[in-house]
Amino acid sequence: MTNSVDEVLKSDVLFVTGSNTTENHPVIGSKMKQAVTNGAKLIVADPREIELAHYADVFLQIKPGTSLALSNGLMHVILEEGLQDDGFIEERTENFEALRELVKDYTPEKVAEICEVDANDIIKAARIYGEGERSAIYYCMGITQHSTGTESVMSIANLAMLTGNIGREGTGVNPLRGQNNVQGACDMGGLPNVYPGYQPVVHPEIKKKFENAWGVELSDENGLTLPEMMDNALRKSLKMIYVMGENPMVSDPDTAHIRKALESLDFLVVQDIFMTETAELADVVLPATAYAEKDGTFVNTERRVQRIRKAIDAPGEAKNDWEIFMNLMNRLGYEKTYQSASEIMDEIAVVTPQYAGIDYSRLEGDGLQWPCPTKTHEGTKILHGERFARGLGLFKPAQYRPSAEVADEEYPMIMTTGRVLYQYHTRTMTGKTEGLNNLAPESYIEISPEAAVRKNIENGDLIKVSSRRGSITVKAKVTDKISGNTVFIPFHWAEGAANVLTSGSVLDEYSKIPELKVSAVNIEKAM
Amino acid sequence: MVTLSINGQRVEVEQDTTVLEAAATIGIKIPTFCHDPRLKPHGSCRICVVEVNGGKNLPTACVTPVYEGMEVETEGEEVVTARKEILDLLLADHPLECLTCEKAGECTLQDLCYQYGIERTSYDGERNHYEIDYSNDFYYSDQNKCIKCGKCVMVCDQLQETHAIGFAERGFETHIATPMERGLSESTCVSCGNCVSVCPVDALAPKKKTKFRYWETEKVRTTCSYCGVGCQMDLLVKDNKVVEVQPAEGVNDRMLCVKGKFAFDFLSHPNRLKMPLIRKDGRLQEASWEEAYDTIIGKINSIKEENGPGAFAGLTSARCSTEDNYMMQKFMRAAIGTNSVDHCARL
Amino acid sequence: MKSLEELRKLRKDSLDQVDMRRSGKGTRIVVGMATCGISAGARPVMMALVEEVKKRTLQDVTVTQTGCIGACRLEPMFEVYRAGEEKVTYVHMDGEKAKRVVAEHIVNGKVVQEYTIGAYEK
Amino acid sequence: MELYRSHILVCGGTGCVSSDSLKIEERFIDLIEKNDLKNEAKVVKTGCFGLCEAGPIVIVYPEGAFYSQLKVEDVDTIVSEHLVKGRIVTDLLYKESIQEGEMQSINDVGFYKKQERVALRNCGVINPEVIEEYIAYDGYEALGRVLTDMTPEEVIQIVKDSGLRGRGGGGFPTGLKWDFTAKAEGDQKYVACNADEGDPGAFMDRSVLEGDPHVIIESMAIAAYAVGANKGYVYIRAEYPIAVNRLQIAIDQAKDMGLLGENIFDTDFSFDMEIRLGAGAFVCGEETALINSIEGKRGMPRPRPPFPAVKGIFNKPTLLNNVETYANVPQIILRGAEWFSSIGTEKSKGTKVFALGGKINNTGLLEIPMGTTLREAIYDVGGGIPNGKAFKAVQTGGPSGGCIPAAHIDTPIDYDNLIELGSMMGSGGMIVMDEDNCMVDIARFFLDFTVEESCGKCTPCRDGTKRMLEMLDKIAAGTGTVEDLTKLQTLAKTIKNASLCGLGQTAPNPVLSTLHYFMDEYEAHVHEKRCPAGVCKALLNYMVIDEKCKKCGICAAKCPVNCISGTKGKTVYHIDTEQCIKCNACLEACPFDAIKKG
Repeated sequence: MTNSVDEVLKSDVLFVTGSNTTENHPVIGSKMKQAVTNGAKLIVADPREIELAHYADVFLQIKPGTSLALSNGLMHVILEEGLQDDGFIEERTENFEALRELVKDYTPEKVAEICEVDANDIIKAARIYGEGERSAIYYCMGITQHSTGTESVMSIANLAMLTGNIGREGTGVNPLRGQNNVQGACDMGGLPNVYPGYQPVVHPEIKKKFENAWGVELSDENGLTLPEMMDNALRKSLKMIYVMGENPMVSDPDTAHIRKALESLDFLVVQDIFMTETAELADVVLPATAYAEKDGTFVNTERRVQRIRKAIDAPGEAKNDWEIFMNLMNRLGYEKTYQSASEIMDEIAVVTPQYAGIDYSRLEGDGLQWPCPTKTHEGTKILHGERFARGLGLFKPAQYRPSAEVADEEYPMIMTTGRVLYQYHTRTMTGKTEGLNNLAPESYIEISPEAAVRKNIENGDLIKVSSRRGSITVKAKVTDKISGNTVFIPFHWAEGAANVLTSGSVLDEYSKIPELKVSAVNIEKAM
Repeated sequence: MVTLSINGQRVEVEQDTTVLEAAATIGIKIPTFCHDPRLKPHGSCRICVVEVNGGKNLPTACVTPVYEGMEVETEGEEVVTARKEILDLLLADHPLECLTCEKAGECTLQDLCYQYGIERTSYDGERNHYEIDYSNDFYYSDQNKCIKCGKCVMVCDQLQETHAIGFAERGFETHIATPMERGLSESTCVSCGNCVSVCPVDALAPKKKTKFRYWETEKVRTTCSYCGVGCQMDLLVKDNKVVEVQPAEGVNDRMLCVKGKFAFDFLSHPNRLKMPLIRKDGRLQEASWEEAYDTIIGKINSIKEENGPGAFAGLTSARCSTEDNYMMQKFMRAAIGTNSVDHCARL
Repeated sequence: MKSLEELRKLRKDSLDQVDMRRSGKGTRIVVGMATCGISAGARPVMMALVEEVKKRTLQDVTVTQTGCIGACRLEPMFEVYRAGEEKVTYVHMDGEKAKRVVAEHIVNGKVVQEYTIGAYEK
Repeated sequence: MELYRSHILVCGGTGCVSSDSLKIEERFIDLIEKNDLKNEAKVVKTGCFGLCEAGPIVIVYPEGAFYSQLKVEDVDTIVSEHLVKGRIVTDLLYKESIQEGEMQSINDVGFYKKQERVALRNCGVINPEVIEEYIAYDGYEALGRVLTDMTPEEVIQIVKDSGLRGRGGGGFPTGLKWDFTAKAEGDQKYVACNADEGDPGAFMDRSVLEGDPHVIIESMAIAAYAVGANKGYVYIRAEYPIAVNRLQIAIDQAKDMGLLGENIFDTDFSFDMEIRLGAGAFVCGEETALINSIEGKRGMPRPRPPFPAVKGIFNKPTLLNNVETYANVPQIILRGAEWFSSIGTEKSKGTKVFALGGKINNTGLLEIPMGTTLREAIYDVGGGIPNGKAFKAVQTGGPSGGCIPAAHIDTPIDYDNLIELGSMMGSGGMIVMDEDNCMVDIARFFLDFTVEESCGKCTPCRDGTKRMLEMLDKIAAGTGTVEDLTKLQTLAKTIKNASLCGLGQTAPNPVLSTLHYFMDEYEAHVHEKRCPAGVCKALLNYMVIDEKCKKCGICAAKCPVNCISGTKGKTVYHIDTEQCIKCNACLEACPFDAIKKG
């Protein structure tokens, strides 16, 4: 997030797109509802009529995969009506003319056709966002898990810059991070192209810096992304994967493909707290500690580094993940030892500019929001306040392209995936709580009433859902939350797993994110 | 700034400060039931009444703003009489089951009765009798114990914005209920438990899976391990087991969701991995750490020799700590020599 | 409503309709409206009086009816009561005569002697 | 425009409507038609005349003949006699309007003579459904003058100078309230009218709305201009269907005529209003609870401050006055602050409407100058106590008020005197009690009302009044103790001191005032297990007075539980008090007054 969570209540316009906030980030979702009650305006864009839609001034029930067109359309109206912030564009940005040129074509009528919404609603939404004194955008995987995911984000950033809604309190471009420490994992270089602090591995000076810090020689090549790993495993060029706390067998697209890939490996190590679907394929499984059993930090969606603390002892001989890696490194001849997580944070601070001012003594209380470059720095609530990281904000106009898979005769429905309030990710944790399983016991498919009538489907019927990757059988939930030919399946359950159907081969060109939100499927009553 | 005196102590505070807040700045505690700074002023329980400039009526500290020259007495005779009377009245319709009550030790009513020496009620009148609503999976609603402070309703309305519960009936029959008294499981309740977290008595309380007394527990502040909001919370620990979770001050403003509040069972689940496992004869079998390390190191060395570092990849985790992630990528990069580190940030 | 003038005009028009309900302290004209009176033509006299009083927007004048005054042969007749004055009884009235009484007696304070019961009895 | 020689005013107030005044109206119209009087006589349905005791009421002008307690068939007589023949039907006249054999005009009847009608001036005089009639009686003249000729500050100054105080309860100076609202910051402001009359027996607000709805519209528009509001709400209980209906008609007429809406009197001032219906909870008469209810929330009071003048409806500055308060304003504007302040006492100006009830001859509504003594109100206007019984106390202010004993009957009625006596003005309920009323029972009656109507929000009122009632029940049942008497007083004090809203703070008044003035009665209940007035059933014993008993056996025959024994003509009868259910049947049956209770 460019801004902070408490600013939800300081915005006068919220534009929530591709995020079912009240179910996936419930505490932020509640703040959004509070903001509306206090008088803020709300625009919601989502293929499903989610709870927030009922609070919205404008609800745009867009066809999955069309949000890029929508933001371009919003910018078209804003420019048409002169609602842009000329001063901000002039002083803080570049490449505006290219954007103006590109969005010219995105008339409300055209966008309405692409997104399958009312053109007047697009105009209304554009006016609300454009006229807001402090308009903030909140988005989530509904924007990113597309073949045009990165461009969709760019387009949203363009919208914010066009209206000067960035760098000030109550504004911003705010992705809601789905997992407790996805921010920290990224910050720590859990990515094939960067070291901790997003420092490129191909940059010679950076490599030098890390070689000095770590006392070893390092590779100057970008590593493999997760989908590439799977492909290489199948091609036998990748021999060993070490998995820490992940369950790609359920969470990743095209389960059959993942299984084949993992089975092709020479050696698979899985380190986790439970025997997951992935661990079952492993050669070695290592027992790790859960969050309540260790000291450490999680970094939340607003870049706040916060402490976790050891409350109980780990079961059996389970060990902290970092300790396991330290032991393995030591055995591989890398001698450095650490006594505590706090010592590791001290090392992180040395090599990571954004974390330079962070140590555990400063994290008591509310934690710190990075960038925190010095020991006296208070942390950063709002990014891009005075200037953008690169100096001027660059408008990157992005053209809408349809999703890779579109409905056809064989697979006439568009499936999108997501989460529910009562389960979490692959249910490794939530699946162990009886009450949650009572409330959300099994997978299901949401089908619009019109599609249900056409297919003669009733609530509770068992439905066979097929895609080009495979098929699953799940219960039907006929609901007007969803319309037309769109269907929705939550991805939590291994039984009736949505990711059996999704495609792992359609990736976003830049981030390599799979197009999980749009798959062409067919539905029929299971016999 | 406004200067006033509280119990003879001078205090200077900002305009629009309440008496309660002003008193807190000089360490004077005024008891409350219905007050919560996150909520709109409610002023229903009246336990925080104070005496102002010797006036006849007793205003409540929680909603009364300070003014220049104000003189407040927080424990004067009139005030104490009123507080005792209020406690007496509350007890007159509250079962005295403190010995077995789950809330004992963390019950505001119990604490204040202790403070003001109210052993039992002096009234022998009618009492309300309600069926306990056990229909929710995580908590129950026992209206027999409710003191009608209304915090649960306000939290549900003003903060959580779920509007699942409200006041039903009026006068002496007033109680908290779901629409049409259809029960919690039939309401719009999303089991966030934020009402439970603010209840001062045992009227809304978690269904305990382990028997414990609050004074037996230790509270450990931590960050929720579910979504990316990073809610702050306290783990209540008894005998090396997390027995309850309570929301804490932080980005979440003392709110949690159903998962953060109630889904901690996995920690002590019998299926937790406790020993390293090594696949032998096609089956994963328990082994010692030394064996496991040796197996892994042996495999790393042989693959590296044959295929070089490019044959390795690691998946770090959005679930693990920052430090764990740092160590894993360092392990992959520094000890194995590959940048093939990724994780499911995109999922 | 665009102006006070407009309102006042409306009030003036409306007042005529309801003025009767004010408590009359001034002049009272009481018309005999028993069977004898009515059969002798008291009703047109009554209406003439009412109309004339309104037309002249006379304040504090009420026209009321009463039963038999007791001199049926003199009907239609009415009596005029004014504070500080003797009662004046007019007899054998008709609409025109009534109007004259209003003009001369009620407005100008001059009793129309020729119509009074005194003149008749002479 | 048609002229009529006769106007027949038929009371269309709730009281008279419920005793068939609408059928009476119909019959008049019918018969006038038949007798060919259509062009001479006009039937006008008005608001309440106030003397509800005498209803259904018809007044025939120009004579001002005051017909009371009419039945439909009486209409035939009135038409044939009065309208056709000009003979007033003396038999049907209100009896007090006949003095020394002469009929008095309604204005000279005792009930009306001591009254001074300001708030009620048009009630019973105009047809509330005809805006022209309101205008004929100077309606909207005040609004016109205010809008075209006065600044908001000047308007507020007049209201301040008049000394008008809120007629709904606490008696807060109205001008000051207007001033606060005018000075409060806010882009949007509201004016609201509290027509949620909840005191048992009070119906002055209903009467104004039914009889003169335009005065509320005019007054609220004036207030809106003064405080800077453009929107008004009238909060009426749904149990007042006639009032709601008439007010809606009036609003529609005012809109049609441009007296509501945009640019009224061609000025910049625009004002619109709407009716909000309440479900009739007593607590919604409390201003913050009323505001919650208008917003669609549960009718529970909010803490004050912030006051509605700062944060009211939808948290915007809101002026809230009650119906009677508003009803005074146009007259103050037209006749001046000096005129208004010349009526009344030093600190209580103008008139006050009271709903007189209980043990009194003239039950009904009366509007009297402040400073009129209780005695004048009860005897001169109210016609005294029926059946020659002795006056014991008068309860003012409804459930929030207290009982004033006979010793204080010469107290001039004003806000401060009533409070001094442990009661209050309230909305103007005035219930007269005679020697047959038990003061413990009276206290119970009012407290029972409060317990039923407590919103349940704050502890002292919700639980405290309940416990007080339980103690009163004990005392009335003869099981009360001395401790209960002490406890009643200490608990009452906490409820007064610590309750959230005015209703809770005043709820103990009926108990406290009776404890204060009639402690002997309470003590009789507690110590002697005796109810001096013979009301509390549990404490009653029925006895046969041997000397008077004629051994007729009628009492034994009437007794439903056969607890009276004796032999007809031979022995004196005897009541078994253990078995007796105190139904009073024997006492009523005895032709010789030989049974007493006590």
